[in-house]
Amino acid sequence: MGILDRRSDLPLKGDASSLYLPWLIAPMVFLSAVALAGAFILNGLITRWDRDVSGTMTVEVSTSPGDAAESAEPTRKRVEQVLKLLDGTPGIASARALSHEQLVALMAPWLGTSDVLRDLPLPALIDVTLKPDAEINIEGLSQKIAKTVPGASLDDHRRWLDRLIVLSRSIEWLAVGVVTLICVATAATVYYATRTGMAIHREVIEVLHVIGAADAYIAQQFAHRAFILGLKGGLLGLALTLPILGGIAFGAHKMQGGFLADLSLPMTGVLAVLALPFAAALLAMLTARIAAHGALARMP
Amino acid sequence: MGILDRRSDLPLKGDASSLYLPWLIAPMVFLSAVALAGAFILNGLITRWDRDVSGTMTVEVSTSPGDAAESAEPTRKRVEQVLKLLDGTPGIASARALSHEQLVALMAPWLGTSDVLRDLPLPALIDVTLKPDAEINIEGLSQKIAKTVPGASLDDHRRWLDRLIVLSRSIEWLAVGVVTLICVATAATVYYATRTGMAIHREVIEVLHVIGAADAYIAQQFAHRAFILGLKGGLLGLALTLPILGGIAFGAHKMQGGFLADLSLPMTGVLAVLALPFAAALLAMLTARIAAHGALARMP
Amino acid sequence: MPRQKSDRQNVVEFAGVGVRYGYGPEILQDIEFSLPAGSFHFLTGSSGAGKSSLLRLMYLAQKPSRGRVGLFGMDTGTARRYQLPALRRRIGVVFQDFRLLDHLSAMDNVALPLRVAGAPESDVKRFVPDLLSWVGLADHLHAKPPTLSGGQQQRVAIARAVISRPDLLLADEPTGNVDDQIAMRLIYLFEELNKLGTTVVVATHNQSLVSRLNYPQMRLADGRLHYV
Amino acid sequence: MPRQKSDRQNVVEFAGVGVRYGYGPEILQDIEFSLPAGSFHFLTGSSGAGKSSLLRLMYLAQKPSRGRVGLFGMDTGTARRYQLPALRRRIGVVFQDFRLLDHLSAMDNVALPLRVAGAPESDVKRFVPDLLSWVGLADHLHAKPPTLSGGQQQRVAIARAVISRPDLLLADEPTGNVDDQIAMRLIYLFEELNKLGTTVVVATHNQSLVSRLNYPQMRLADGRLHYV
Ligand SMILES: Nc1ncnc2c1ncn2[C@@H]1O[C@H](COP(=O)(O)OP(=O)(O)OP(=O)(O)O)[C@@H](O)[C@H]1O
Ligand SMILES: Nc1ncnc2c1ncn2[C@@H]1O[C@H](COP(=O)(O)OP(=O)(O)OP(=O)(O)O)[C@@H](O)[C@H]1O
Ligand SMILES: [Mg+2]
Ligand SMILES: [Mg+2]
Repeated sequence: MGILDRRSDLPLKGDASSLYLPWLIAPMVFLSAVALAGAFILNGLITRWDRDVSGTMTVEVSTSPGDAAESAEPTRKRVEQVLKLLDGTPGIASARALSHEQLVALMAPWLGTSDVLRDLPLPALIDVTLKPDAEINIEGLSQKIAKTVPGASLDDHRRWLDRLIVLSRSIEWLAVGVVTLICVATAATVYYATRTGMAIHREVIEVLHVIGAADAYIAQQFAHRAFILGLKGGLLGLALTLPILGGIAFGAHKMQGGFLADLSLPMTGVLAVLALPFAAALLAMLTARIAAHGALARMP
Repeated sequence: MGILDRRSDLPLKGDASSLYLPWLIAPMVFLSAVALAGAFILNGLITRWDRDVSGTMTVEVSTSPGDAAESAEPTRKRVEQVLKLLDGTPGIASARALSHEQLVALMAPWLGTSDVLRDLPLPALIDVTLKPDAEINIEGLSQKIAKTVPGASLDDHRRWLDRLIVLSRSIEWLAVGVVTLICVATAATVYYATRTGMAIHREVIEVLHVIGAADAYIAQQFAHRAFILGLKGGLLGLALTLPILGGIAFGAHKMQGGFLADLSLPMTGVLAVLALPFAAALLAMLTARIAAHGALARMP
Repeated sequence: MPRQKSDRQNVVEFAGVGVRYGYGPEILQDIEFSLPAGSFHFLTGSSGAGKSSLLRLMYLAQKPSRGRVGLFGMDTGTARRYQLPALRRRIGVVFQDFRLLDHLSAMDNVALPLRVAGAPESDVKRFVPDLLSWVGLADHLHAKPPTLSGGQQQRVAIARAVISRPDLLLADEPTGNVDDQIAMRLIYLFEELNKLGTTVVVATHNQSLVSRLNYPQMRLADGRLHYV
Repeated sequence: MPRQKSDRQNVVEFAGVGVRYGYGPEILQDIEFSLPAGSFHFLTGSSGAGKSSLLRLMYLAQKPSRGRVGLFGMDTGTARRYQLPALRRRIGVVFQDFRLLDHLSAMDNVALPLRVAGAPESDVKRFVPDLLSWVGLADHLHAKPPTLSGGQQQRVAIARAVISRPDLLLADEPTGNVDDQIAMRLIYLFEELNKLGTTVVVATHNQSLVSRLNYPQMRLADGRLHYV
């Protein structure tokens, strides 16, 4: 009914070009959706990491390497030293040593929670929170700590995080590239399909043309058909995406507590993915209109 | 020329059904190739693990948990105890304690080679090689070791390996399922395409039919066309696979030394993947022949 | 009929028109003629003489290789593209091979020119069944062309050409698949339209038809136009 | 011509044949006739009378709703599917709408029956151009049907029907798009074949053709067959 069921002068329903277009658009929307969702998820992840990590630093105090026996006590003392040093530094809000249990929990995503790990004498970690907008000479502080307490080192997470951010940004750009490529491919496909459709229906188009149908009248029918087919293919592609996105959500759930925890698609991402079939349909419609006008313009 | 360039009574070249078939077959061959290659690679990996690991066991001796100071010497002594016990067990070919360096290398793929790790007092590991065909009561030996040397435990890798093998076998079956599904989908597509082709060319087919062309004569033309189109699509799909397989090979190269090292496609796998386009073409040909005969049988 | 002075009442005007396909010879040469509004002409000539080609020029499905084709006082060679649909709607065409749309019923086929011109659906309901009844297809209003006999298809094609009361009616072999009785009835339809002012050109091989009716005859032979 | 006794020399035999399309009325009823080998008949009847349908039954493009159709002494209703192609190759058909294959040249179209029957390519080279010349298409051997005029297409269709010297020739309105002169030439072709033993049935509206030639006429009216 309504827009979906208009009378058409062209026998476009059920013709070959109608049959294959959705099957070509479906995988494209599928790929776009996966790329888009991936980009959104990644972006959310990085934003969260950034929020969690910036404004904090970590001091690692190795288990006193020289004296293997009774290493716990000297290590504890060296940790105290570092804490005192940090307390005297302006711009630092708090510094707190992590308990062994916290350490084990921290490493769990990488190492699992086996008994072996629990027995390992892990290096001590000190969590440092900075005051907001504090201007701290990280380089200087780092050198000072290393000099005062041998075996202690400052890690402001930057190097690690920066690398991750670069990686993630490139993945996002990759996603954008993929979506662009897919748009181009979809447009090319629809263009080609419309031209094929024009060729298949050449006689009918000629008759309409001779009867006095304006180009827009004919192109409109192809455009309308392409919209329907594009929407069909797009919805199919979107349907294919659901198990994948569900799988990611499920995987994230299983990894609960790991550093990939809370892999969720933000609302804007959901909307963007849901909009894809309509975008594909619109793209198909516009391309079909252009292709039809192009072909009609070559008629006398 | 030759088989590829025969005169055809049907205007099959350049018609719509010709245009979309390769694009539908290409992704199917692509998926089949990836699934097949994956299954072959996995199979090779597991075979290698199996070969490496079966006939061996490991005894883990924890760093004497009670006495943290001077733990090295007691641990060494407990290792000696275990070695003596193993030497006295029939069916065991050799037992050998791994050096700290070997331990670190062993854990490198999981933990990297950071300095922290090198300083960790790792549990001692003893490599045990069984005599071929030796009948050993693993359960009894395991209990004996645990009783004699507290903190020592026998690991015959079985549990770990069995799980991996189950996982891998299921992945292989998944691959077989995927390929089967894809075959069915390809056949359905070609069937549908041929029926569409028959519909598009109904008039021409009717003329040939009335002129006295046998069903086989007409079906043959569709079958031949489907073969060509299937081969085209198959080769395209195979071409798409190459970067993926190349990527896997490259990735394996980068992980050199890790437990995924030597991810290579065996010769049979290469042949199977290379045969896919031809298999697709044959499948397309047979399906087209059947579809054409089915449609022709409904003509008077 | 000598060439007339170009004035407003000439519906069709050809000046120095030639047609060739590809690199072949000119199948129409130096065609010069004009059709006054309200005239009725037969177009004859043996098979392959160029009758259909000449008609194609008139209904703007083809451009001449050289020369000028004027329609309703407009030079079609210099007309803008957007002006042509309106021109075409003033022309009714019976194609030699019918060119019905197979997926539409006889009624929808005949209604096509009305719908393309944006006529209200009430007009379609009022005129189309009547006209189809007139050509003897009252029982086949909803039949699709492939289920109609050759002569029935031809009559649908004729109904489609005349439904919008065109100012120029071009019929290419409109009686090739009907018997003389029906042929006369169809020609009568053309004559009725002609009386209302439509300029009519009928290309035909049916010599008995031509001789029975007293209309001027344009004859194509050797690529040139002769008046008979 | 009364119904003849069923014997080996009857090429076509209809017994109690009726045809209906879908749930419509029977457009052919109780058709009983037989065509002796070497006979020549015209099939007439107004547009929509069922001429094409009757011919379709004879060239096995359609099965009767009831009754028996015999061809060359074989009951087509009980014949096995694999026997039919051989039967069909003995029949030449001129379709009312030509049904040429648009992607093949005139020559390849005419050669089709020979090739389908597995004739050597030398036969194709020898017979096809000659026959096309005979129907006046020597200059259009390599033209594809869409570039031919209506009458030219019809002549290609006729050449395709007779090229294999069929035992039964069924022509549906074979002269609708050519003038009387060419029509006589084509009928002459049919007569030549007829003299060589071919049974000929020509469905036509062309009354002048029918009256000029002295062949028996089968006339369809109200779904029944009448001999004239
Ligand atoms: N599209 C085309 N390309 C090449 N040649 C063409 C084309 N259309 C027509 N011709 C040639 O032009 C000549 C005239 O064709 P046209 O159809 O105008 O003849 P006609 O007078 O209508 O004949 P008929 O009475 O058989 O319909 C023919 O020789 C034909 O082969
Ligand atoms: N496939 C079909 N489905 C339904 N009705 C059909 C079909 N083919 C023919 N008819 C109907 O059967 C009747 C006879 O058609 P047929 O084509 O045999 O007539 P004809 O004698 O050849 O007419 P003409 O001289 O106009 O070609 C017509 O009324 C037609 O509408
Ligand atoms: Mg013509
Ligand atoms: Mg007929």
